[in-house]
Amino acid sequence: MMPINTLHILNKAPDHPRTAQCKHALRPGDALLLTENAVLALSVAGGHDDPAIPVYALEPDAVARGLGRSGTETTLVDFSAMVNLTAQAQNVISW
Amino acid sequence: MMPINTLHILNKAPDHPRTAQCKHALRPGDALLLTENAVLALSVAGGHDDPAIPVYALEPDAVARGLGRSGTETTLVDFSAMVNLTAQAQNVISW
Amino acid sequence: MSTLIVIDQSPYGTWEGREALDMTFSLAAFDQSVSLLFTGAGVNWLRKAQTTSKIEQKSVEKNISAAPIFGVKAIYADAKACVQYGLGLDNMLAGVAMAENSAELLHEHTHTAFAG
Amino acid sequence: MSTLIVIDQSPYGTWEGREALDMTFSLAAFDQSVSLLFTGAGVNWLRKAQTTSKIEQKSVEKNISAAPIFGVKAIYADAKACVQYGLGLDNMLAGVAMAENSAELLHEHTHTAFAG
Amino acid sequence: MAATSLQNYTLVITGAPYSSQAPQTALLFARAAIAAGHTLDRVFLYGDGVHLASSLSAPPSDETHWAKEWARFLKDNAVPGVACIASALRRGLVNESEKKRYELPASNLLEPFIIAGLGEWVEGTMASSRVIYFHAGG
Amino acid sequence: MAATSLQNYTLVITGAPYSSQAPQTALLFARAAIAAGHTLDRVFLYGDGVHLASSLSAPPSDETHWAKEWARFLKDNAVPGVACIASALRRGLVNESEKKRYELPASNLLEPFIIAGLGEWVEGTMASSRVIYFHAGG
Repeated sequence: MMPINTLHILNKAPDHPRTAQCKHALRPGDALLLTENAVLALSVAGGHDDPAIPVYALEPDAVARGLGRSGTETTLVDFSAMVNLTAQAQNVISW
Repeated sequence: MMPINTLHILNKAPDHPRTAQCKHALRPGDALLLTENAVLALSVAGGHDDPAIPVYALEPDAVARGLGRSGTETTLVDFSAMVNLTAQAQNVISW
Repeated sequence: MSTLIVIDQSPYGTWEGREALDMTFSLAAFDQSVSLLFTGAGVNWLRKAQTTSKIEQKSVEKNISAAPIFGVKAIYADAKACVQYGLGLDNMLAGVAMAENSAELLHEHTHTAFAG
Repeated sequence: MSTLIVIDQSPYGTWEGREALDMTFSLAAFDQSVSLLFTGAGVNWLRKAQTTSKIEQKSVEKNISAAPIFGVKAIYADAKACVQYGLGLDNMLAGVAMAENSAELLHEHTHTAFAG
Repeated sequence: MAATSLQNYTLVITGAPYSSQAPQTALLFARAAIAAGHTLDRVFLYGDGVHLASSLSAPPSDETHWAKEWARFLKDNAVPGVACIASALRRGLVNESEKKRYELPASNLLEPFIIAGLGEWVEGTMASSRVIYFHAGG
Repeated sequence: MAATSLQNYTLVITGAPYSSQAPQTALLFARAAIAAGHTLDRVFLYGDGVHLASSLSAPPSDETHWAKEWARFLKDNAVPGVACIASALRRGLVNESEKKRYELPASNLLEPFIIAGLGEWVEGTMASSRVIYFHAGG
């Protein structure tokens, strides 16, 4: 995996105001991890804005919401991989 | 006071998704009452869309948030007037 | 009295939608006229193939599918929200009526309760 | 370690902002570097003349004004959010620095905690 | 004029104290309703709102004790206050009989609140002329 | 490779069980962290998160009992679980000594959780290499 500057963990639905704030704060070198209601972004057309930012989604939350198939832009991860992401990132921000 | 068809009570901040839904549901004959965080709409420029809908705001919530002066489009009311509004309206929806 | 229960929050992340379903079934159990409206992020309750074992919650798919049997009058989904979240006839639970202008539903019922 | 506490929720309607202030003062009491960022609807914590007796809550105006005395390094307000909510130098508490691009602040601190 | 006739209210509180403003707004509304001559059929606590009925809340002495204020209001005006049993059990609010039934170490329901099923809410919607919901804001 | 070295985590939970998914996500994360060889310095409950430490929660038998699951995890792995005292007192979560101090009718803190001040959180941020927050979603 690439080194991560800041890992942004987002657990809010796409229509929550903090979602827009989070997307606005992403910088090259950062990564975004969608958890809980935030995985609904997988179902929203055109939801992924910046191809330079790796986007991960927690698979248990995605399949719970009927969104098991990963898009080409988003990597589904389990809790073990989530832990790895937080360990690799220099900073972690929970939105 | 004019008879009210549906009184919409909104207690969410202007950036909450339910605020947009509420505004979309207003019909002629309805009235809107802003309470709690929804009174922040008084500070947002151009927040009032439809002049045909009477807009009220709970004065205790407005002054708590430093917004004591009523705009020309919004009537500040106390809890007694809020009770009157709910009694006069045929239906009440709490958003 | 005719009641509309409105669920506009995503499934599983919060409990409000689940408890609003309980309200709906309770009204139906007392033979009261009650319908459900899913709107906003709430339409995601209606997606097929919710597999919740890994987050240790119960799926509500069966509850919603059983709603008509228990006397719930209608299940509506806001059409615009369905488009936004990529929901169509192919990936939605059966028995759901698309509401092109769901705000009208609020005015057609005498009692509306939102999930939380 | 340098901490940024972010408050993006309106005052008084929820408790998260109030409890995030407690976190801020606690870090300062332990001589840790801590700053506050108010953004989104959270900028409304910074409005002058909050008169809360009629809703039976304590105003936080004094707490925020006293933050520098208690060792809080800086209080930032997101400039765009201030414009949106009609906040300017005339109606804001003193001692607040306008942040034109507040997202940069997140990257300048090693530890960020949001209110709730 | 029929529009201003006296009403019989059911209030439903779904937001918790010290988390949302819902119980506060509801109490100020309830006092104003009684003062205007209206009646309250019942107050129903649902979801996170059940925390309002806790006997163990101990806020700082310079903050309003919303549970006690609500309990006093209910007693003074003989208004039933009902916490939904399903919401309450999940969230750790129990009376003496639930304590025994589920073999729990204590009970924490504040008088005069009682614990009962959603049927109490349904009855409230049928018996009253107005049902007003006090949700968490945000 | 330094980036994948073992970490010492402090977890902060601010969302309540049966209201948010935060305590669930946090527990599944905590289990995975331990399984990968990382350590947990402490788990701090703040705001509505303190409800996770209630000894009186009684969810339906076919639902996960998150308080008990968390308590077992903390015991099995000797991880301190701390509920913030200010958050806890407002929300009606008290231990035996707070019960006596505030003359409350019962206590409802589930072992091995303890109640302590925000200083425990500050210490956690200083002692650990990663602080992860689990907030309520929405």
